[in-house]
This record gives sequence, C-alpha cells and structure tokens, in this order.
Amino acid sequence: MDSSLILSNLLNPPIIFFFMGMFAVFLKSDLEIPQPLPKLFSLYLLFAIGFKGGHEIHESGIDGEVALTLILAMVLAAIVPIYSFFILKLKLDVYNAAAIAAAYGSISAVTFVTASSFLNRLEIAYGGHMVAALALMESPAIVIGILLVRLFARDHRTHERIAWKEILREACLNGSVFLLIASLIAGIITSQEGWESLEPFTGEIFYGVLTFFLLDMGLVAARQFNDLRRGGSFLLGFSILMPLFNALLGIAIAALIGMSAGNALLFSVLTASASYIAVPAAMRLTVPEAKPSLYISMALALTFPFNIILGIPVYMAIINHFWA
Amino acid sequence: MDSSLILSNLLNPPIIFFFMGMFAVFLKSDLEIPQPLPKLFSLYLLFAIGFKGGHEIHESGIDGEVALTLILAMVLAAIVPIYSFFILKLKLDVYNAAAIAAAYGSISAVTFVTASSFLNRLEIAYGGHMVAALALMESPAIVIGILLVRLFARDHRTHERIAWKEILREACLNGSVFLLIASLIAGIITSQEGWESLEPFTGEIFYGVLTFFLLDMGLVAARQFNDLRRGGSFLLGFSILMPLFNALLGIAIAALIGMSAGNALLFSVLTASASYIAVPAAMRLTVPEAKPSLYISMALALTFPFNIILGIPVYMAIINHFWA
Amino acid sequence: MDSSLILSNLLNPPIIFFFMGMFAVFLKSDLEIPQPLPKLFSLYLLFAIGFKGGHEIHESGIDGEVALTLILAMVLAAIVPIYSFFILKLKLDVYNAAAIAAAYGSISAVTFVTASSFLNRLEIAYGGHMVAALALMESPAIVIGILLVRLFARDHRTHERIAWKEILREACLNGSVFLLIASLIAGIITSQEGWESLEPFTGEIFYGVLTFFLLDMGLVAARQFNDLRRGGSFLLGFSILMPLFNALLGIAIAALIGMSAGNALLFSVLTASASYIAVPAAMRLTVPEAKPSLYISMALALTFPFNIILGIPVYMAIINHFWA
Amino acid sequence: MHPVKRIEIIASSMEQRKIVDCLEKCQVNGYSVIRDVTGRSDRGVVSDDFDLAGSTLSNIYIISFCGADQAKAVVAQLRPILNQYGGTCYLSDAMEIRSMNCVSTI
Amino acid sequence: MHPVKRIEIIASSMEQRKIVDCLEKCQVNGYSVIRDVTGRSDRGVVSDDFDLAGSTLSNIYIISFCGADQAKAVVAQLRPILNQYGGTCYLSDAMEIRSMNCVSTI
Amino acid sequence: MHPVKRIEIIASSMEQRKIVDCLEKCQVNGYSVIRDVTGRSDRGVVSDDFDLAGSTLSNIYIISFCGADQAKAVVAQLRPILNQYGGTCYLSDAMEIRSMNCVSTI
Ligand SMILES: Nc1ncnc2c1ncn2[C@@H]1O[C@H](COP(=O)(O)O)[C@@H](O)[C@H]1O
Ligand SMILES: Nc1ncnc2c1ncn2[C@@H]1O[C@H](COP(=O)(O)O)[C@@H](O)[C@H]1O
Ligand SMILES: Nc1ncnc2c1ncn2[C@@H]1O[C@H](COP(=O)(O)O)[C@@H](O)[C@H]1O
Ligand code: NA
Ligand code: NA
Ligand code: NA
Repeated sequence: MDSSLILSNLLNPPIIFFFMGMFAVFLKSDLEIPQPLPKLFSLYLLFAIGFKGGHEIHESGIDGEVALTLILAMVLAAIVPIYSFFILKLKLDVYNAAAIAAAYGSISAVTFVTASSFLNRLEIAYGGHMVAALALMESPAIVIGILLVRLFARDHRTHERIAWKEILREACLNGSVFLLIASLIAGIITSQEGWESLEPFTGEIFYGVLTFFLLDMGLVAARQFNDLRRGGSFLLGFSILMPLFNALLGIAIAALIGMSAGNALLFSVLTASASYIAVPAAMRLTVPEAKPSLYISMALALTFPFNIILGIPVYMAIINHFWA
Repeated sequence: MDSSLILSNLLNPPIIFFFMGMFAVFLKSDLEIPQPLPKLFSLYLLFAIGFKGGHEIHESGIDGEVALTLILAMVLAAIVPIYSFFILKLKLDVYNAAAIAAAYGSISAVTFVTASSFLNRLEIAYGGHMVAALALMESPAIVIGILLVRLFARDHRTHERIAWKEILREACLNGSVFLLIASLIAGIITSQEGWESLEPFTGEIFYGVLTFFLLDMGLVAARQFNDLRRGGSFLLGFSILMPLFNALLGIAIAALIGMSAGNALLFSVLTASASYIAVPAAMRLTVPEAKPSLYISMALALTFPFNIILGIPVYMAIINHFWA
Repeated sequence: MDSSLILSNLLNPPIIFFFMGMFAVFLKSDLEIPQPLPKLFSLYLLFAIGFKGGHEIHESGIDGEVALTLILAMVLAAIVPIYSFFILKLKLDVYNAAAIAAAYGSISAVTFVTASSFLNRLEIAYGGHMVAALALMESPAIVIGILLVRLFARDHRTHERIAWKEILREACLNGSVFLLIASLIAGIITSQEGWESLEPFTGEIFYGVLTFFLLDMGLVAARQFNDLRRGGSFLLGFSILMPLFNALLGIAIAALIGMSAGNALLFSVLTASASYIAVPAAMRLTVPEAKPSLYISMALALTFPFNIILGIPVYMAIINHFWA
Repeated sequence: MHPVKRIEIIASSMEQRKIVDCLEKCQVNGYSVIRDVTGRSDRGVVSDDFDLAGSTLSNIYIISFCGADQAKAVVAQLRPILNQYGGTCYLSDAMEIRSMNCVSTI
Repeated sequence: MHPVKRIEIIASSMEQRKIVDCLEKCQVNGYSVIRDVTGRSDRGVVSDDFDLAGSTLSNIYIISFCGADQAKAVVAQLRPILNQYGGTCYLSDAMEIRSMNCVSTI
Repeated sequence: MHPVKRIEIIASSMEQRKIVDCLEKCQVNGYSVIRDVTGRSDRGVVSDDFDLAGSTLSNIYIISFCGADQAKAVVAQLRPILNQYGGTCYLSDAMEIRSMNCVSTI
C-alpha cells in the first residue's frame, strides 16, 4: 500500500495542528479557542464547501450517477445504524446502542471537509453533488435510531407520543444542515460573476481556516479522552473497526456504480464518519436515557482522529489500487 | 425599466444569503450567528469601506462638488425627519412619530455598503466622499428628532434638562461613526504602500464578509416580523413609500448638482435608508416613551429588505434612464 | 538620524489605527472590540508569525549564529530583570519591584509582530529563528522574578512551598507560548506544498489583522492611562528609559555577534519590550502582593506605545547607522 | 420595596423557547437570560465545546423576579418541561426596588 | 461567616458606567459584571441582535455583596438612575465566607 | 420542593479546575459556570481586556445548589484555595423544585 500518502497527510498543516491541539491538552497548556470562534470557523467551512459544491453542480449539471449516488447515500445512512445497533446490543442497553448506532450512520462534516481538502491537494476532482450527499445523510440515521428505541425498548414510555415534528425539524433543519443546503442552492443559482466575487473568501483562506479549526478539534477531542476509558475495549474496537468496515462498504458501492476516484473517497468517508454534533443534539431530546459522554467521546475522540489521520489516506490508497 | 438589474441583484450572493437567513427563521431552523460575530463583520465592513473611501479622497482630492454633496447630505438628514414627523403624527403620538422620523432621516450603513458593492459589480465608479456623507448623516436626524419631541410634546417633563452632551456624544461619536471616520482619515493620510498592504484584507474578502453579514441580517430582520403586525397598514405603507419618495428626492438633488451616476445611487440610498442601530440607541436615552419595537421593526424588517432587494436596482435603473 | 523612518512608521495603517483606538477612549466614544475578537486576532498573529518563522528555519537551516542568538536571548531575559529590580527597589517594595522587573525581562509578542511587519515593509530580511527567540524569552524572566521575591522579601510566607510545577507550566506552556512553538514546529516540518496552501491565510491578510488588533490595543492601552498617574514620575521615566537602554544593549550584542540588520532590530525589540500578558498571569499566582494595575499599565500604556511608535524606527535608524 | 420571588432556571439552550413561553403564559413579563453557561449535573458535563455551526448544546441561565403567586404558577407549568427535557429550577426570596419607568402605550 | 446583602441590578449596558460609579460612591468596592444578558420587561424585549459595530444594546447583570447599610445607600443613589434610564434592582440576604487575602499597599 | 443552599463563588478563571475539583470532592455534582465575568474587589479591577491568546484573566461565576451539609463541606474545602489564590464565596437559601429525570446507568 502507498504509505507515502499517509506520511504526506501527516505533514499537512491541518493534521499537524490537530495533533498540536491534542498535545496542548496532554501537556495541560491553557491554550483554548473560546466560543464562538470555533462556531465561526465551522459556519465558514460549511458555507464555503456548500457554495463550492453548488457551483460545481451548476457547471456539471445533474445526471443519473448523481441521482443514484444521493439515493444510495441515504439508504446507507439508514442501513448502517441497523447493523451497528445489533452489534452494540451485544454489550450495551438498547438506549445507548441505538444512540451510538445513529451516530455512526450519520456523518461528520469536518471529516468530509478534511477529505475534500486532501483531494484538492492531490488535485483529484470530485463532484459538487457529494456535498448534497453530505447534507442528506445527516437525518435518516437519527430517525432510524429513534425507531430502534421504540421497537426494542420494552419498558419505554410508550404512552408518550414522540414529538416527530420537533425531531424532524431538528434532524432536517438544524443550523448545520440548513446552512449547507442554503449555500449549495446559492452556489447553484448565483451567476458566474457572483461566484468569482466570493472566490477569494471561499477559496483562498479556506485551508487556513480549516487548519485553525482542526487545532480546536484537537483540543476538544483530547478533552474527551477521559470519558473513553469508561467505554472499555469493546467500544474502543467498535470506534475503529466499524468506520473501517463502513468505508470498505462505501468503496465497494462506489466501485459498483462506477464513481470517479474522488467521489469514491468522499463517499467512503461519509459512510465511515460518525456524527458528534447533530446526532447528540437530537438524541438528547429523544433518548435522554443514553449517555452523551459515551457516543460523543467514541465519535469524536477515536473515530474522527482515526479517519482524518489514517482513514483518509488509507481509503485513498485502496481506491487508487482498485481504480487504477 | 431595466428589470434585468433587479434579477441580477437577486442572484447576487449577499442578497441570496439575506433571503436564506429569512427562510431559516420562517422554517424555524436553529441556525444562528451568535454575538460577537455579527459585530466582527460590521466592524470589518465599516473599516474597509471607510479606508477605501479615504484612499479615494486621497487620490481625487476635494472639490466644490464634494463640499456641496456633504452639505446637502446633512441638510437632507435634517429635513427628512421634519416632513416624516408630520405624516406620522396623523396616526401616532408625538413620541413614536419623532422617533420613527429620526430613524428615516438617519442612514443604514449596511444598505450603503450593499449599494457600493452593487456598483463595484457593475463597475460603476463612485467618490470616496460618499463615505464621508454616510458618516455625517447619522447625527442631524437624531438632534431633530429630540427637538421635535421638545416642541410638540406638551406634557413632556420640561423640568428635566436634556443631557445634550451625552446625546451629542452618542450621536456623533458612537462606535460606528467613530470607526467610519477614523478609517476614512486613515485612508486619506496613509501612504500608497500602506494602502497596498491592506488591499488583500479590505478588498478581496470584503464581498465574502458582506455575504455572511447579510445572512445574519436576514435572520435578524425576519425575527422582527412579528412586531410588524402591531404596526398596522399605515406604518407598513410608510416603510415602503417613504424610502421610495426619499430616494426620488435624493436622485432629483443629485441630478441638479450634476453628480455622477455612481454617486447619485449612493446619495439616493443614503436618503432612502433608515437607521436601526444608532437612532434606537439615542432614542432609548432621550425619548424612552417611544416603542423601540416599532421603529426598529419598520426600519429593519421592511425598509432595509426593500432597499437592498428592490430599491437599489430600481434607483439605479431610474438613474441610468435620466443620466443616459 | 533618519527621521523619515519615524514619519513613515506613523503613517502606517497599524500605527494610525493604534492612535485611533487611543483617541476613541479619550473622546469617550463607545467603540469597543469585544472578546473573543481580540483573542482571535492574537491567536491568528501568533499562528502566522510562528508558521512563517518555522518555514524560514526550514529553508535556511540552523547554524552557529542561530544557536548563539537563542542562548543570548535567554541570558538577556534573565539578566534584564536583575538590574531592573535593583533600580526599581529604590522607590518600590520588593514585590512590586520584582513583578515589574519580570515584565521588562520578558517580551511582548505584539511589539515583535509589529517590528517584523515594519521590516517586511522596508523589505529587510530576518531569520525565522528570531521567532524561536521570542518564544524562549517569555519564561526566564518569570522565574527570576519569583526568585527575587524569595531572596529579598524577608517576611515572605516562607513556610509555603512555591508551586514550581504550576508556575513553570504557566511560564513555559501558557497558550501563547504553546501556540507559537507549535506553529514554529509546524512550519519546520510541513511540506513546501503545505506551506503554499496556507500562504493566502498567513500572508495576505496578516497586515489587515494586525491593523485591527492594534486598534484594539489602542483602546486597551488608553484605558490604562488612569492607573498610570498613581505611578509617579519615577515609574514614568522607567517605562521609557529602561526599554531604550535595553534596546541599546540588544543592539550592542547584535553587533558583537554580527547579526544581520533585520535580526538586530528584532533582537533589540525583544529586549526592549515588556510583557503585559504572560507575566501578569504568572505573577498573580505567585506574587499576589504586587499590584497588577502598576506593572500592566507601565508595560502596556507607556512602553508598548513608545516601542511601536518611536522605538522601532529609532532602533532601526541606529542599526542602519552602525551596520552601514 | 416589596417582597418578590426569585426563580432561577438552568436548562439546555434548546429549551429556551419553551421556558420563556411558559413564563409569559403565567404573565411573568420580566426575566433575563444569560447564555453560554456550562455546568454539570447527574446527567453529565455540559460544555460549549460542541457548539458548532447550528448546534448550541450549552446551557442558559434564566432569572426572573415575580410575585409569589406567579412563581407558583410558573413552577406548576415548568415541571413537566423540566421532567421531559431536563433542567433545574430554584426559588428564593428577594426584595424589589420599584422603579417608575414611563412606558408609552400605543 | 457574617450576613451581607446581595444587590442584583439588571440594566442596559449603556448604563454600566453610571451604575458602577454609583456603587463606588457608596464605598461598595466589590462587584461583578456579567455582559450580554438578554431579557424582557414591560418595555419590551432586549436582545443582542442589534449589538453591531459601536452599539451594545443588550443588558448587563451586576451583582454585589455588601453590608446592609451600604446596600441602603446604593439603593437610594441608584433609584433616580433607574427611573430615568430604566433597569431593575433587587435585594436579598446572603452569608459571606470571609477570605483573608494579602493585599499589597503602595 | 425542599430547602437547599445556594453557593456562589466568583474567582479568577485560572482557578476553575481547582474549585470544581473541590465541589466534586464534596459530592456536589450539580453546578453551573458563567464565564467572562468582570468585576472589582479590594485587589483592583478585573477586566477581559487582557484575555489574549493563551491568557484568560477574567473571572468565572460558579453557582451550585446543594444540601446544607454539603455546603458546609464545600466551604471548609474552599477556604484555603480562596485564601491563597483569591476569590469570594457566598451562601444563601433557596428551594429546589425537584425534577424527575430519567438517567441511564451503564
Ligand atoms: N445543583 C445544581 N446547582 C447548579 N446548577 C445545576 C445543578 N444541577 C444542575 N445544574 C445545571 O442545570 C443543568 C441541567 O441540569 P439537569 O437537567 O439536571 O441535567 C446542568 O447542566 C447544570 O448546568
Ligand atoms: N422581573 C424581572 N426579572 C428579571 N429580570 C428583569 C425583570 N424585569 C426586568 N428585568 C431585566 O431588566 C432589564 C431592564 O428592565 P426595565 O428597565 O424594566 O426595562 C430587562 O431588559 C430585563 O432583562
Ligand atoms: N463584594 C463582592 N460582590 C460581588 N463580587 C465580588 C465582591 N468581591 C469580589 N467580587 C468578585 O470576585 C472577584 C475576586 O475577588 P477577590 O478574590 O476579592 O479579588 C472580583 O474580581 C469580583 O469580580
Ligand atoms: Na457514517
Ligand atoms: Na435616510
Ligand atoms: Na524585554
């Protein structure tokens, strides 16, 4: 396998600064990036990636592959939580199993952004519709997670009606998804001129903002390490092996429908990544019995670093191998 | 009339994102841009527009037209509130009429910035002294508003002396006006080299920051819609027709003194726009009897969107028609 | 002496805006740049200066002069507080004398950044290792300051053990030092490609962010002026003459070991500048008897403006004179 | 000066709308909200680390001074919300310094 | 431990200077200020939506613990300010845990 | 509803870790933290002007509601920390509105 991809990824500013953030916590430095600065960076990244995705869709148009990709993305986001749930139930109660399963069915936008900047660096093209896939994969897993609790938690407060309206709004219209879709649409409908006028903002400083943001993510991820220990080796193994398996599944499907190498990487990263923002927010409301510290720390302190540090270059190497 | 100007304005990223912000509120998405991020964007915009204006004054010098424009700008800012007041008094008490009149005599810096970026896009030149007009028009309306209350509110606490010192400081030295004037002066006195060193900061990312800021303004404006209903149709009509009338007045004066098309647009936008920041702050102190929800919602939720969405391209079309 | 250097420095946007910030406070404008925006700017500046420094070290390698510079920098940071202490003890108690001495032995990163952008403007090269010197000079002065209190404060709570671990962590791993060193290392180990991808972020907008940050520093410095009065003319004199003397000492050492003109300026600025962030934080914990208002106002409201407004061009003129 | 009750509510910022509606339903028209509050309870730690893009997972602190009867009504209305979504509420005593503000009415 | 009064003041951030001066005039040298407080009163909603550029229209929450006599003086001084510019003030009881800090004097 | 003690602690944000550890050592598992508090005491003014890069010199406000016995333990543990590093602490009375949250246990 092409280990130079891993090395070059490691020496990439965003990844270096992610490590620096982790070191800061381990060395007990008081470095911190206070709110709402991380919020600013993440708003910016969603805005930029959405707008660029929309512009590319505008350029390339929508065809059969695009539609198929989007449908398969949503199907995967619904299936992954189901088999994850049954694996997790071997060791956990229904509530925690369902919440973790939902997290792994959903996606992490930061992992996606990191993968797309990895592709930019290698000058491998990818379609703007992958951003649409990103937006569409956030919600199905949440709905499946709630249904799993309903079906398998016998003693669940069945007299309480689920506030589906509120949950679906949270799942489909939470700020991140909304901003992503809004930027995507803006990118599609804006004029060439409008696109060019934003280019210095969405393009040139993008990499720098990502670097700064990953510094913060390093701090945040490292702060979750303590919570990990309580999880035990079963959950540790799950946090690494499940994304790996999901990525391979994603690559297989990408190969089947003949995606380009760039799209295949993003597709595998979407299936491999786990949500630590939208899903926790939704689960808090609907499955308060599940421990947030558990699913947040797994998705954020293990799966996320694994994906951005090793996962992305490894998946790329596999894709390069089979696509060549 | 040239309807393509309206359409091309609508497909412009700042305007698209303004709509997206409004949609987010209507769809009850939880998207928000927390403080002090909007403050950062507005500080940046004032800084950039002031510095650019100053640089252009430095290049072109000051002549008779410039002086005349600045004087007329201040005169207009003092006259508009007077006739607005008498119209408003038909339906409102003295306090609210005076406060709203002051808002419409004063200006909205965001509307001005949006208009100037509209001109940049069309590659129509404008003078840096229009930024000086922007700075000068904020205060006179406030003073007139307070005088109107003094003169017409019979039962007003006349034993209380007006704290003119505090009011004038608030009107002339509030942070926005100060930063604008400071940046203007900095642009005038800095060296060519100093100007170039800031260009990537004040120039290239300007459009992106404006887009982000208008996303927030869309959120904020839409949140004011509820308050509007209480205003009734008289105030709704006022919020649209008064800016239109004021813009036409501005265009007429611009034609009379022979301004260029670009300057004429900015002049009309200054007279047409209404303040929802500086004036409310000053009125809170001096006319506490007026309902802020009333004048803020009119200026922000109706006049502001009207101006940036329809007003600017319409005024431009009118100017194009007469200037041609 | 070359007075044109002083004038051209005064007309430089960062310096102009520093003055504007001071004026805003004197005129009682309500302009403010609320937290965490100043924090964002300072994080950015440390990140950019560290990363650029690291990249230059990567390009030029490390040689004897570099090692000698770093050693001398640390030695100076330890010696300056000692003679400062004995001068200050003429008028002050041990606690305040030691705290102020530590501040003047340590450095001000913002002064350094301003000096480096001054050099960029004049197109005078400097070595990336000067950033390493900046990072290394923060801690020694703190340790010396605490030792001075131990040695000279007879009635000091000697039964209390000094929490050296906590103090050293605060001195060597506080967020500013950590981010600077992390960025330096990142700049050294990243690939050429990684460096280029960040260039628009760390390079182009750098000057603009510095300008904005100095606007805030002007506000903050001016707010400290009231506290200055309590200090009396002895401390006023100290705040101007000590940096001047330290700068001359720095220049002499730079001449002795044959530094380039650019490095000599940065070296003199490091010795001349006084800390108003890291040292106060450390002194609060270890010498609570010292009045923060005293050492912060001296370092920030006098020494800092003196250095960035007059000091930097004057030191440069002296260096130009002798190096020619 | 007359006695009032101080109601302090700490809950997830996602519940702000519901809590404020509940206050207003009980005619409590005076309240203040402090955002970005972190904390800990039996349910675990609440930090602002995950307040990214659209999500605000940190807490709010709502304080309201009102009459004893209103406070009782608020507590009754609030209890089911706190039970379902989490959040804590405390009551204590205070004295109000009446201020006479002129308020215009349209 | 000895009894003190807790003074809580919520007002527009534009009034911070005036209120703090008033505290200091009454020898109340200990207070804390929380910024960016939003809220509602009979005068309407106060949000931080309009805190743009030079304007900060949101509220501040000032809390101060002091002796009963000082509290009385503060209330007397504060009343006209609150009447003119708005803002609310509440008093309640608390116990101070004395801490003995070394404070240098020059 | 049952009576509890309100503990209010205002201290430098650098002491947050120590204070929170102290609360947890006394089995006080419920508390809330407000950051970016400025203020003044006999030691001088604390502002957030110097909160640059790695330094956060402003204060935090910690509030915790707990039983009287726990409060006593906290005060005893806290006193030496406040004496050494500064910070103030106040106790007062409040009533807790019990909420019954379902909490999962693994
Ligand atoms: N005893 C307490 N004292 C102070 N704050 C508390 C207490 N219990 C809970 N909180 C706050 O209320 C939030 C929600 O509490 P809960 O609904 O119990 O999870 C927590 O995150 C804390 O910030
Ligand atoms: N009863 C109350 N309880 C809590 N906060 C209040 C209350 N009344 C007013 N406030 C706060 O004090 C601010 C100013 O009040 P006012 O001067 O009455 O407009 C309001 O914006 C609220 O944030
Ligand atoms: N009497 C008081 N009332 C309210 N806050 C106080 C009081 N005394 C001190 N503080 C706050 O507690 C912080 C630390 O106090 P100290 O340890 O006494 O310097 C101060 O900076 C204030 O924010
Ligand atoms: Na996934
Ligand atoms: Na106007
Ligand atoms: Na020094």
